[in-house]
Amino acid sequence: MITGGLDLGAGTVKGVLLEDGRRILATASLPSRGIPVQAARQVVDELGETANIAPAEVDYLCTTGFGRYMIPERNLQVSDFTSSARGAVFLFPKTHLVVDVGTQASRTMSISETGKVLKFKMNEKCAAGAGRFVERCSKYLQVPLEEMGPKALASQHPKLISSVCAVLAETEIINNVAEGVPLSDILMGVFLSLSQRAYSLMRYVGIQPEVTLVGGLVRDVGMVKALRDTVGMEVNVAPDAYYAAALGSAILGHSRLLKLRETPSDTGG
Amino acid sequence: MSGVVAGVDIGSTTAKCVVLGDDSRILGKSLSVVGIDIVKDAERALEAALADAHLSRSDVAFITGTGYGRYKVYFGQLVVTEISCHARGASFLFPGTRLVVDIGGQDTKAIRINEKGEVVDFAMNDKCAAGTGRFLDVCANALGYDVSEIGPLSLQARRAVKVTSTCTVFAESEVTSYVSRGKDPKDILAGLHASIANRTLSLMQRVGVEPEITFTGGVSQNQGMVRALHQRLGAPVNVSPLSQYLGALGAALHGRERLSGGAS
Amino acid sequence: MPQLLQIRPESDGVAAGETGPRIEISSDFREFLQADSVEQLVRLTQEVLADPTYPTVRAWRKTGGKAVGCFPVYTPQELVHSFGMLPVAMHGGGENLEISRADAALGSFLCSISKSTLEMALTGLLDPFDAFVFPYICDVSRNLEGIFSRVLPQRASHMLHLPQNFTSPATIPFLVAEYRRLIEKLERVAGDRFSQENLRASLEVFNEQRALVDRLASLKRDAPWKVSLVEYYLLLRLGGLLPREVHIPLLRRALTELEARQQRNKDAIRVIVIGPFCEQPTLELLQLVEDVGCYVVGEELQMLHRWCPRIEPGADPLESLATSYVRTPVDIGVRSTPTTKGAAILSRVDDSKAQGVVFLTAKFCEPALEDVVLYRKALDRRGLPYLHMEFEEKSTTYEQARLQLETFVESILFD
Amino acid sequence: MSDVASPAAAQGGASPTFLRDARGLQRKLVEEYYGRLAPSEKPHPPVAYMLVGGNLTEIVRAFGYDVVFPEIVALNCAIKHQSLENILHAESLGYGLDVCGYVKNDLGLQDLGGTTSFGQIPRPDLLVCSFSGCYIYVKWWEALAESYGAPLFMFDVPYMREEAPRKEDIDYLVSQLWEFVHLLEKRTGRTFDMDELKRVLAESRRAEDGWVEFLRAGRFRPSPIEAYFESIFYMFPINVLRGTPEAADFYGVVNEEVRARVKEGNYPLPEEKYRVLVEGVPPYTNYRTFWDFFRKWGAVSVVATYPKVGGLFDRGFRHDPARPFESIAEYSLGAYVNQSWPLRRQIIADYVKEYQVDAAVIHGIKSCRSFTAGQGDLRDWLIHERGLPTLYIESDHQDPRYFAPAQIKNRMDAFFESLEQRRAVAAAPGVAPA
Ligand SMILES: Nc1ncnc2c1ncn2[C@@H]1O[C@H](COP(=O)(O)OP(=O)(O)O)[C@@H](O)[C@H]1O
Ligand SMILES: Nc1ncnc2c1ncn2[C@@H]1O[C@H](COP(=O)(O)OP(=O)(O)O)[C@@H](O)[C@H]1O
Ligand code: SF4
Ligand code: SF4
Ligand code: SF4
Repeated sequence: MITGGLDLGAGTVKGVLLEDGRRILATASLPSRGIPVQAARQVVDELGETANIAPAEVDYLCTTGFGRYMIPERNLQVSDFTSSARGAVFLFPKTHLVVDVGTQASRTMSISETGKVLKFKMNEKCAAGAGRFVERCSKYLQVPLEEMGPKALASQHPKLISSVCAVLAETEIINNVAEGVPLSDILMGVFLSLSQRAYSLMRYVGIQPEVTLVGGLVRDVGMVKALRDTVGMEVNVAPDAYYAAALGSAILGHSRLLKLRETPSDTGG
Repeated sequence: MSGVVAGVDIGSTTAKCVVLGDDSRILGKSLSVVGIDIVKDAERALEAALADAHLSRSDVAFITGTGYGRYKVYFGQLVVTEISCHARGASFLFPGTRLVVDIGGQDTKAIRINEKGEVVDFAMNDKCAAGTGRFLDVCANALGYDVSEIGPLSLQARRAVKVTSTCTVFAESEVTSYVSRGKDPKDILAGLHASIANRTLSLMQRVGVEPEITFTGGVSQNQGMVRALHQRLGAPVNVSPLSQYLGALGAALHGRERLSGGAS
Repeated sequence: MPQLLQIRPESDGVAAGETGPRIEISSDFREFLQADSVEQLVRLTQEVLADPTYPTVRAWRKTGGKAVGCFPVYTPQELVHSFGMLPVAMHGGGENLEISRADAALGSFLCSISKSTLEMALTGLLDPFDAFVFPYICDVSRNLEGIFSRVLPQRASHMLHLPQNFTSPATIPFLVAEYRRLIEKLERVAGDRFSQENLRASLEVFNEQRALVDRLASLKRDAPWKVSLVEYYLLLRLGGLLPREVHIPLLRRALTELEARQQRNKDAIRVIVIGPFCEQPTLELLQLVEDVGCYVVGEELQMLHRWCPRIEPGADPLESLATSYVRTPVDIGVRSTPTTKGAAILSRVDDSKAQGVVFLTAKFCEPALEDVVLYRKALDRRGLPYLHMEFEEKSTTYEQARLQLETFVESILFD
Repeated sequence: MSDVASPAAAQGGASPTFLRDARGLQRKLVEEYYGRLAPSEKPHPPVAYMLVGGNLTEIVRAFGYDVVFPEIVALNCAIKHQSLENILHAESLGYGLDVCGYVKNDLGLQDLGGTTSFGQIPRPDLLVCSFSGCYIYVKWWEALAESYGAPLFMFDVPYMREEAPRKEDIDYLVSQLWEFVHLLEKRTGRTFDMDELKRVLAESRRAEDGWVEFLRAGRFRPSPIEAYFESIFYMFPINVLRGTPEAADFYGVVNEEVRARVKEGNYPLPEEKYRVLVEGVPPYTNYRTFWDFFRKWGAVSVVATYPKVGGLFDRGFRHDPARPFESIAEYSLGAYVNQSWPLRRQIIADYVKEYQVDAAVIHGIKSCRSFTAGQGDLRDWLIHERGLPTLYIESDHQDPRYFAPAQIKNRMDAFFESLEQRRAVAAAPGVAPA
């Protein structure tokens, strides 16, 4: 049985092909550039090529992310929280708390052993709390995105950002630069501010090990370190955690498909 | 002693400089983007304006700094807030001005002035950067346009989309969600402009709306905004190609007064 | 199920500042009385709500009647009614009203209902009213009255102090005296003297309305598939816009029709919605809650008509009215109930057999926000799922709301 | 406008001078107070939590209680830059961004164990909620009642909408006071001693006289005191220690020094350029910075509304041993925010006249609706109906995240710049501006 999971995020579209709910056959991602449907088609093609599987061979397609309703061919759509939680448990079965930091939103949820979401919370308005902020800082400070994290690790005295608004936070950062604060301290300050915001969401749902970080920021060593320091405990990370939501939706698709095959009368979601 | 004065306006987004001759004629001006080294940016703004005026530093008798980065204009002799400067600049260009609306990169101001160009009352956007130039920049970016294009495009809208959130941070997702629902970018732009106009009006009402109204700051270069304000007010607003320089111009004028020992 | 609003994941907008057409209603309200189905009644209500010029109040004035705006929650509308004036529920400006002046007068970090109410005052939309009553339910409502007294000096406005000491024997006599302060003003507005007899009659009218409202709420609780939340809400909302004598027969007829409705019971989870006791969510949001797979079997909407079950007129109707407030069992955020919050939420969950709680609090509504924390504690102890979201009178995007509501439903449904 | 050349002038010169002995004495009183509350081996008097507005300090004191004011604990935390941690903790408990910073600071602090850098805050044995002027008081005390299980006495104080209270208000309050006394008798096992209450009231009255004398010093030209910035320090005894001889004596010392200041010509600023009225709760987290923004322009706060949150003593009210319960009832009605907007406007108008005010600065608090909702309208009224230049700025009393120094400074600079300009023009009518 082959199920596909597509995560149509605000910044990137990610896809996963899964065999029998267990084995990852392929992953792919592309920036969505405001037109996630197009990117999604390309992601699907790429997945097929990598795994050498024709579209017709995919038994069930489950979508997630803010564009989850945009794909007419989908069999089911689930919310980002539900899918990331499943993905996280697949990667780290002892996960109890998932932190998902993506382009525009930070989310956190506490989950049961099976990956069922118990409590969840996302960043409210007025927060420089997610990936886009890191991207903008990268532009401003003229440090490529990939280098932000590694550079931040050298920080001795991170300079925290106090402003709650991303726009005003940028001004604050520029001020810090003008005042001669070392770049690494500014960068680490950015990640620490992000993790502190995530931390307050985490405290809202209740902190319990193991904690797993998923979403785009998992690729950033600076964010990972900052989160570990802020929470004061180990945080699971893995390369595939970048695809957690897509992965989770493929898993959910798989279990849905199993159920459907048991009770063929049900036409499904 | 030469009577050449200069005003340097270091905003959150751009640095402007105006060099003014004895007869209050503009001899030179410059506009540049503010980067992370504000002190240098200020220097450069002055140099560029001087080059434009074919003058050198020693020709300038008095320099006034204004704008958000005014304390970084180390080479100046005076600092004045951009509120006083926009007021002065606006009433210099349009002597009948009673209300100045300045929409810049990061804030919006409404300034009520008297017939002498003095500030009587003013209000600024509080708590956040919502509905400012930055907001338009982000929206333009999200739609794949340059800021200079969005105003004219918005004028071609047929049915403006209703936009309530003018939060800069969430503008992008709001705009993309409209695009993904198949809305015409022109209609989205018209909606964005209308919602900023509404926010601006609320600020203007804080100090009292009284003609003539002069629109200053970088966003006054945006025809869509000019029209949206006009429509919301039901009255025309003064704009000039110099609008973005009014802060710097005002600063120079304040400097001129100080130089001549006038009331400042 | 009749589809009232055609909502896609996101609703379509109109240009800022644009409001719906002005609606004219006849002075005998025949448009309502002639509506031949619940759907039609509800659609008409929706149209009336889209017109911020208070069409029903204008209709009432056509025959020379006076109208008094009543801010939620505990305003004694019966007193207004006893003078033969129309008590009208002031529930803010809705989605189409642009706020441009009220922000400046009130401040930025305040709930929308306070801003839109003031905006309406400043822009002449409250002209059809002769007076306003604001209860001390929170500091915002209280201060709003102080601004009204300045910006609308030609109209009477009154701030009613609502006692928070519910155990002192002195409270009821004080509240009676407090009502008399209001009566002094109402007498001036009405040009008439207060009459116990009239108040007694008014209490009975309101009792009848309350009984019907209660029947509707029971229907929503016991057979939520028979009436959608939006229909339910609009039927209640209408009760604050029409003369009670008109609303009562309408509601009675609607109930008969709804109770007889044949409708399939969907596989949805039963939730109660806590928090919108003052400012009201948009229709889209209400519909969204049920669209994602919930049945709302208990809520705090339109509390102005529902804060007590019944008031026996008794020998002294004024005292009965005061007693009803002091002894009312309703436990919402704008009433002091120390140490019983947890028990209250759990008993509401039990009474309605709810599977979860959705806290839907108005943005910046501090009383509601503070209660959520205490409620949460009790729900956590019981292991009951809940979701907290904030809303505003005016919103155009529901993506975040949809995401959270869907997750909530999925978290209960999926295993 | 300010000259770049003299940065010292831009900063307003040296740091503010405080009343020398009084400031020291105040520190000592605060220290002793928190020291006394700290847990110790000795049996401790019971503790009553109380709110500043309309508080019943005298009565509980007559029963031997120690009094804790969480509002004041919170403001002390904020001044010492300890509020943010507590606020963040409260937010993680579920308190929203828009909940009053005092409430969040206090509930966060309590949940973290109640330890501050100035002492350990004891748990309450009794919660007295004087519902006077702020609805959030009710919510706050509900939360405390829930977490401590301590009994709560709800003292319901009618909102003031008319100049004078009506008889029914006083009757209601007095009967609640008697109920309170009975509750205290039951809890302490002591019988109520009217003479003791009268003694306490007499001390209160003495402190009130002294406090008012201090406040009214702002009427001098130039003013020997900063009625807003300095009052913050001298409010502690009048609110927390009222009814003790220490409080009363304290104001004796304060006023002695004020008189000395006048004699020596030792004013808060070398030159008093603007006499300012300040309305609203201070931004405690940054209040020195805020003060400097005034000093830079030669602006002296000669009168302020905030020091009146604990009572409008300067408008003539006094606790009165001859009418113990009635005067306590009247006191509880007199919290500044328990006055309706028309009354608040009147008070401000009177101040403007009495204190010869040149301009008003309103500081709005994002998380305090009681004080803030309607301050924009007040601004409008002052400017348009009273012709008083007025500045409105906004931040928070507890949450440093909402204090944006550059923005606030920009506004203050522009405001005083415009005053300066207008004044210069008025003084030199011959000079025509460009
Ligand atoms: N190589 C990388 N290094 C650092 N950060 C990255 C990298 N790749 C992506 N990111 C961060 O991840 C974010 C995108 O996260 P993602 O989970 O894909 O978002 P969404 O699903 O919301 O579109 C970007 O905004 C960026 O900040
Ligand atoms: N040609 C143009 N068309 C439309 N908008 C413009 C144009 N030029 C500048 N702007 C707008 O003006 C803003 C900058 O305004 P400005 O007054 O220079 O800001 P500040 O003084 O705060 O730096 C930019 O954010 C941009 O949105
Ligand atoms: S612009 Fe900044 S402060 Fe304003 S709403 Fe958006 S994030 Fe918040
Ligand atoms: S919505 Fe909340 S804060 Fe606003 S007036 Fe109503 S009760 Fe008060
Ligand atoms: S008056 Fe304001 S600051 Fe004081 S407790 Fe009430 S809401 Fe908080």
